[in-house]
Amino acid sequence: MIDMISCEQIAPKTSPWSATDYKSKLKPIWCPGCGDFSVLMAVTKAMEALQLAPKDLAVVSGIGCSSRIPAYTSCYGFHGVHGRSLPVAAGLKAARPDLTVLCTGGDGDGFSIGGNHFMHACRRNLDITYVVMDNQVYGMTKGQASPTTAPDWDNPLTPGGTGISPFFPLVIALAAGANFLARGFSGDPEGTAHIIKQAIEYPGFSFVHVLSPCVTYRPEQKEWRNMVRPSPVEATTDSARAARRLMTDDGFNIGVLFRGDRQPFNLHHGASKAASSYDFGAQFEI
Amino acid sequence: MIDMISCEQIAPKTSPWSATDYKSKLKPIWCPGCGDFSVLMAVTKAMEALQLAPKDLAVVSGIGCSSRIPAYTSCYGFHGVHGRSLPVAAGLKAARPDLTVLCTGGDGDGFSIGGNHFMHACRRNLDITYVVMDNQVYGMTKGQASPTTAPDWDNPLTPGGTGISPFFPLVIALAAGANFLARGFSGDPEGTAHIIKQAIEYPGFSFVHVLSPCVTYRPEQKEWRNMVRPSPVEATTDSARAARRLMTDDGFNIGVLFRGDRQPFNLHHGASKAASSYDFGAQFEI
Amino acid sequence: MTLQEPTNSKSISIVVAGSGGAGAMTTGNTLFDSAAKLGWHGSLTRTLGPQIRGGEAAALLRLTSEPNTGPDDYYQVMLAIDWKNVERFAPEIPLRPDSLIICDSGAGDVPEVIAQSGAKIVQFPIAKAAKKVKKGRPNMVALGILAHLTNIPEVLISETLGQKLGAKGDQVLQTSLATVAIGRELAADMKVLASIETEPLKKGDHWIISGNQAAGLGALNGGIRFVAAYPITPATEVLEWLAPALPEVGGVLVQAEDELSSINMIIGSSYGGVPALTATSGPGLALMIESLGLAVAAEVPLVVVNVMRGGPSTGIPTKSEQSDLNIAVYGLHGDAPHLVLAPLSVEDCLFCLQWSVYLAEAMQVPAIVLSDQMMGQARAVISRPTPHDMVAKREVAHDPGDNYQRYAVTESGISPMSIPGIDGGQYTADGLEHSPSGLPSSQTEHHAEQMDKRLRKLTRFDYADHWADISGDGQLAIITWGSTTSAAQEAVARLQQNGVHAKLIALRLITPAQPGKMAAALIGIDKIMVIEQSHSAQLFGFLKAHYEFSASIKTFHRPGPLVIRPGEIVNQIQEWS
Amino acid sequence: MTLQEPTNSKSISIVVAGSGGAGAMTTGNTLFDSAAKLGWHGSLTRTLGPQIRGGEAAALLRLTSEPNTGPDDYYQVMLAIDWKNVERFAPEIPLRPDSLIICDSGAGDVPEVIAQSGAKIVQFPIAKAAKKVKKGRPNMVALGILAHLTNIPEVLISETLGQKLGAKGDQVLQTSLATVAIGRELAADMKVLASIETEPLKKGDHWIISGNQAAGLGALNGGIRFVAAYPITPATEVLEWLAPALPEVGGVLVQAEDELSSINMIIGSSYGGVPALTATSGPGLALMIESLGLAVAAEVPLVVVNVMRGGPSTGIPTKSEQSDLNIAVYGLHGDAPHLVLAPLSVEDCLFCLQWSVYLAEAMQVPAIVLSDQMMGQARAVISRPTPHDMVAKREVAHDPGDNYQRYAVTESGISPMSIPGIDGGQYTADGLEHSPSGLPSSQTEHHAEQMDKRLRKLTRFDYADHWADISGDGQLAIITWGSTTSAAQEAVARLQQNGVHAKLIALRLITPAQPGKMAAALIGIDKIMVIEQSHSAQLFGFLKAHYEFSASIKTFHRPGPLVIRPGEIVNQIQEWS
Ligand SMILES: Cc1ncc(C[n+]2csc(CCOP(=O)(O)OP(=O)(O)O)c2C)c(N)n1
Ligand SMILES: Cc1ncc(C[n+]2csc(CCOP(=O)(O)OP(=O)(O)O)c2C)c(N)n1
Ligand code: SF4
Ligand code: SF4
Ligand SMILES: [Mg+2]
Ligand SMILES: [Mg+2]
Repeated sequence: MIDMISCEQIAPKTSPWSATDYKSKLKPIWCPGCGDFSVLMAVTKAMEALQLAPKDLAVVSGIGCSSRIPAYTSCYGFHGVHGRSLPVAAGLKAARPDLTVLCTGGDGDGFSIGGNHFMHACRRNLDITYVVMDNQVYGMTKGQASPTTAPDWDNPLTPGGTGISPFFPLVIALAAGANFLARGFSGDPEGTAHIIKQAIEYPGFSFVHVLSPCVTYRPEQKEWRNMVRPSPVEATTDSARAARRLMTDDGFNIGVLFRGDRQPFNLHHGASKAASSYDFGAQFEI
Repeated sequence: MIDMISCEQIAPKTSPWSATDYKSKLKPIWCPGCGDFSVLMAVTKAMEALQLAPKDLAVVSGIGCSSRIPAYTSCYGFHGVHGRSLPVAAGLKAARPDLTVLCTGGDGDGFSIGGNHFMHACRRNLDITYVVMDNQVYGMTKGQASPTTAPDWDNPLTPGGTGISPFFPLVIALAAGANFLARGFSGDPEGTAHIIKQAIEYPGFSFVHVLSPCVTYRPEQKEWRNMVRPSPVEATTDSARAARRLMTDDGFNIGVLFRGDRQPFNLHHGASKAASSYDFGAQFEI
Repeated sequence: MTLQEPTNSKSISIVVAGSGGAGAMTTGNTLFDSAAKLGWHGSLTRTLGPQIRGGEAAALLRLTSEPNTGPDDYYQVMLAIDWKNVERFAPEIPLRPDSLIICDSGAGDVPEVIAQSGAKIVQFPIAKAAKKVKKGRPNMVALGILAHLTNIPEVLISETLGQKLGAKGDQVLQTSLATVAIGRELAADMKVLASIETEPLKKGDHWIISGNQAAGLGALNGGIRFVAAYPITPATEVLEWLAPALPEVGGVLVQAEDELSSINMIIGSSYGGVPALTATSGPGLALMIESLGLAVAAEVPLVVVNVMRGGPSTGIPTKSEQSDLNIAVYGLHGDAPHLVLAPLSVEDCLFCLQWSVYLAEAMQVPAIVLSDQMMGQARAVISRPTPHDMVAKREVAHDPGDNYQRYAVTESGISPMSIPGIDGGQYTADGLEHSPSGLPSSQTEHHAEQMDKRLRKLTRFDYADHWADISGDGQLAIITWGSTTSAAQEAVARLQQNGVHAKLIALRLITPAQPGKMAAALIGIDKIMVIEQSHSAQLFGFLKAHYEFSASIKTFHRPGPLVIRPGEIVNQIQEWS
Repeated sequence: MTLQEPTNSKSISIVVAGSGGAGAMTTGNTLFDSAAKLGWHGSLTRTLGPQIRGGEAAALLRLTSEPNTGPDDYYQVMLAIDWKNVERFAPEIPLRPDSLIICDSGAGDVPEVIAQSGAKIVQFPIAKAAKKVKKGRPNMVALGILAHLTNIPEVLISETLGQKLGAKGDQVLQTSLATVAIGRELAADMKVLASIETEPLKKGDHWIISGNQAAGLGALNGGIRFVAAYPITPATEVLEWLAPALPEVGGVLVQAEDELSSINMIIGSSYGGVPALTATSGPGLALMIESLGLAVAAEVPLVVVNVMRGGPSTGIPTKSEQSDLNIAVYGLHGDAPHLVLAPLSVEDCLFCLQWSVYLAEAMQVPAIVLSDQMMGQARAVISRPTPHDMVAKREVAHDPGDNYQRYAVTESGISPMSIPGIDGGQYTADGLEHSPSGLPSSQTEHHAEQMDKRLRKLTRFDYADHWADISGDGQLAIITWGSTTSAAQEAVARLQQNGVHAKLIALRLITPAQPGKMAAALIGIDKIMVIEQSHSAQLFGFLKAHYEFSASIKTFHRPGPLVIRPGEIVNQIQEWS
């Protein structure tokens, strides 16, 4: 495997919170070797790097193997229904801007049933980080094609393959207006942690697309570790250039790929009046 | 107003079907001056140009002012629920590939509640034509912001504006894999008819984005007739070039903008065996 | 809170009809607001076609001397500015031989659907008369005629129009008033039909408010500080009222991309400790069903206001029906106990919403509140409401300790809830079945104990006497709900005058059912009539499934859009007696 | 079709348990298939944890000498390859003092939850013995032990394993058989617990099929030619069975992006004249609710198979519960009459689905078919089914004439439907209320007549005697549905042997209710017990709302995942008598 992102020390040794402090004691249901173990590690390492108190962190997800992640952390977690993690995260962030909100899930959850929320979350640009563990399959339901699956992948539900050209999450996210785009690989938890850290720090909606193999239904994805490479160029801030790059990208360039300059969604917070002091009745008086 | 697309004769005078044959007798509920009247005209003119029998045409829509269009044609119509026109159209086309399926609707219907189906319809690439009447507002529910509305447009539901950057339907469609992209303007029904005709003829999923003013809630859109112009360049077949063009486009270039080369969705039709002759029981025998 | 009994009161019901652009609604609203200034009570509803602009429209007013927001049996006056498409809504406007039809002599024959009522017809050259004033409009002539018939002084009309026109300025006002005066002149020879003498009103004693506005205000008073919105008729006004109000109290409204998103946004907010609400109508509620189940399982409080319209499917978006009771009660998959409530009137939208927020928060459960188009879009005169002290107060695990269990099995069924930010209270909220600490579990005992707990917290709660408004007494009981209540109320009062004594039970709390309280209310009752506006008698079926009745029980129901009128109820009951 | 009464029959129930990768399911399936080759009937279900690979798992077999796919009261044999996490599902495996627990002597003490049953414990060095064969696996030793106990000859085990291994070839087969032989040796001194002697079976006389496969085949036989699919546990196998089958008969399956899409895709197909279906479970059904209302209003036939799992919300995806009755019956907003059906057994999935397609198409209405995890994922031995002639036959307006009215108000309530391609039959299908010709209308009369018509077509239809399977006779009746039926059936047979006579009414048609037929079935009945697997007694509530019962009526219900067993029903009834 190639040497991914230079292994810089992402948290000082003396820090009060270590990565394991962000892990819960619950044993994951994942298959041995599943890429999601490393993504969990990357997430906790990113948290260590940021030194955020677990009580101020919320991890929100939908349904799928990958979406099981909240309960494996020691943060506040929300394990919602299939495909609706981003609206939950949006409501939480809008109501509680003081919290750090991480939204997580799989390619089926995020791009198939949840695809509309994905687009609109990019547009809305609340300060949320969205980490998708893409294994190009529905793991939890035992191996059907997801939007990122190659059209010729044979499986019981669409024998011979779906025949549909795959969905490019980063391209869609860019087109929809996401402010920060990156790709990670579960085989490199340190590098992925560093990416997630930057994503959380970046204002507005950040999307981190993580290649995370499903060893059970897509064992061929073990080869990914020989295919990924650090993105040969620096992250761009120009969306047209990013579009061209992402549209010709083979899906294996790892790193931060785009940093936009849109302002995060303005919540109009900070009214001074208490409910009781404001007389809503006046408008109805005859 | 500028001279849009050169007014070529799109249907020979001797043809059996004239545009009015495609119109029903039902009086539209639209406000006087609504752009959708002209889109209806454009649709019927396109049908005239194609000389398709109304019995073999199906017009499918969701809910909204624009989505009322099916019953104003003399074709088979389907007026479904809000945001779900594309799945209805997909099921119809997949089951009945012999029919010409036109899907229609508004910006709220198609890009807000229906956004996921829009993306996935682009990917799936069934041979359907999707015409969206974009007025950058929810007309039917009396004037709220849609995904294409400018962020600072004041309205009762989001006073002062949504603060969210608008959605670029053509960019998303391209990113999602649509095979034919065009923009029309209701003020030019002839030109729009010509575009719709080409869209119907083009194999795979075609998306026609039609600027169609809402004179009641967005009276300022009457200005659009002074802002539109024919696209200065020919339609490209290169998606990266199209992406760059569409990302820098101001939204007023009219014409066919992209023609892709993807094969339409293969339906695996044409099994020879009748149900009775195929013995499904054998696999269960002990 | 008990029902008022409006007997011996004066009342006049008036329809102003006209095709789109004719300004019938302006006439109706101006008359109504002016009448309210004079001391009239009552309400104004509207019937309209699907058109955004144009199309048929009618303002349906009832002025009453005592508080009453229900319909009468028929309209004493119909004023038609024109007759276009009147057949589309004629059945919604019952007229009688003693009614008065006033119309434009130039508008052609009175359509048969109207004329067949046998009402007296008076024709005036309305349109022609309007032309006497430059830019004068026929609807202002109509207003003048009606102001004369209801004895409303010019000064109040002028005041009302002035407030409405506001910045548009004096010129338009003068034109309007001149045209109104012409109407008065036309009608000068007619007998005044209704007049009222009251003490001069104190400013603020009375409000004019719609049910949708009242719902918004009630929610705000209850503590709602986050709203996710997706517009839909006839619920949009709840959201549009809240949009500018929320920021005043530090709240937020976010427009969502669809109802799947809006329901999950409010779940997110509420999970974060901020009481949250959305408003919708049938099709939107249908889309929220899956996530309402999540809120039940994860025990996240929230309120969904569902303003009912004609169903099924897109149905009749602009007209009222009480046919979403089933989906609200039974719509969730699995066994998913939750609250269903329903305001009984425009005014009660205020109390009911505030109470709903309170209950949802106290029990950590979603509440579906079933309002309807009729009360939601009605404008009504109500007395200045007295504030309630019911405000969202969640049982929060402020000090979660070492082994915090989010879903602890408690006697009340309510488990103290930790909120992000509380140290040591971290847990994962889950729609999967779980152990008391919130870990996913498919074990029999966990499932059973959590199911029991989620039901128990609802059934053990003390709803005091708010579960229903009960009034009157007798051996016959009427059970009803929602906007049908006011007609039932008037029917009971009328029956009383005829010497027939009936008890009215108007349900504000639909689920959980209150069999003990109902049994107590039904002591001595031997006949029960269940009244509702639905094709399949949903309330009736619900009552049979969840209550035991020893009395004989009958249903009187029909679908929308026809409202159920007091006289019909009186007839039904007299026929049965 | 009547229920079989399996009395005087032999039966043995066996659990094979083991943690993930231990191969308990392989042992169970091989034993079951081999037993079926010998002439045994019965069924095999499984219980498993949420893990995809690994995690606890158990195969639950019952072998019966007569056709019977229900559970017994307890397991005569439990074979544990190991004890990992067994406490998670112990309550699902009732054992008794006369049960036999066979386990690995090296696997540690028998866990208290198991040992407390008082069952006899026999320990073998299972894992150690397996090592005698190179690559030998403990689960094959277990298979040998069980084959001995059930007297299943080696040749059948070999045949079954050979079929399973197929291409993997001889080497693995030889290893397995050698390991199985070691198991037989270990158990050689034990008494054979069950054996059967039958005529040699004719190839094809019996099938092994799961409820989900049977549902797929029934649908295909009924005429389904389009399927839109979104995977969900435990319904996926219906879709995965149909995927390769449909193209064989010129049909198509399309994978949708979500359930909102899948339901609308099948609406599109059916509107186009091609009978269509989707399969889902609770959360997916919840997402389809809005569009099911559209299918009701626009009168588009379709079938949704809902394979129920534990609710609410995500609940317990891998385990069974009968708690989606309410959403299926009442979930739609507005008054939206439609069909709800439920197969009564694995075998009945075949008939019930075919009938559902037939009914939906005949009445142009959506049908929701409630299967459940228990029968959907059970593998059962059934007799080769005889073909039915019920095939989708829609009333098509082949010759629509001049003034075709899509929603003509007919006596039957069924209006001939035009299909795209038919000249002159053009109309717009609409979820808005409409006139008979399909034009949008908000008029009172149109609404009323279309509502009446949509209800009438369901209530007037002749469902023959398929609405319920009725068997037995007596003064006490059991009403039940779905997979609980087989236990009730066995209970009735056992009661009969005790001299207690009961009638069993197992409902296949849930809506529309059949009050006339029910009343006829209940003549002479003075006690009714309603049995179901739901926390809130949904069937009981439904019956009270839609039927009149003069007999006294009681409910016996509990939530999943515990199945209701025949002995429990017998006890309930004997206590009441
Ligand atoms: C509404 C609904 N539909 C379907 C499902 C079934 N389901 C659970 S997880 C899943 C797909 C998960 O795929 P992905 O998000 O890629 O996660 P992975 O398991 O691959 O990590 C599906 C379809 C569900 N739980 N809810
Ligand atoms: C599920 C659901 N949510 C909301 C609505 C209300 N609704 C009807 S049309 C519409 C928006 C229409 O906007 P658009 O598609 O842009 O059409 P336009 O009226 O502008 O042509 C909305 C929100 C509905 N009918 N169904
Ligand atoms: S099935 Fe695939 S995605 Fe799921 S836990 Fe196993 S390896 Fe991971
Ligand atoms: S409201 Fe706007 S979009 Fe709707 S009919 Fe009127 S002008 Fe057209
Ligand atoms: Mg996946
Ligand atoms: Mg619009």
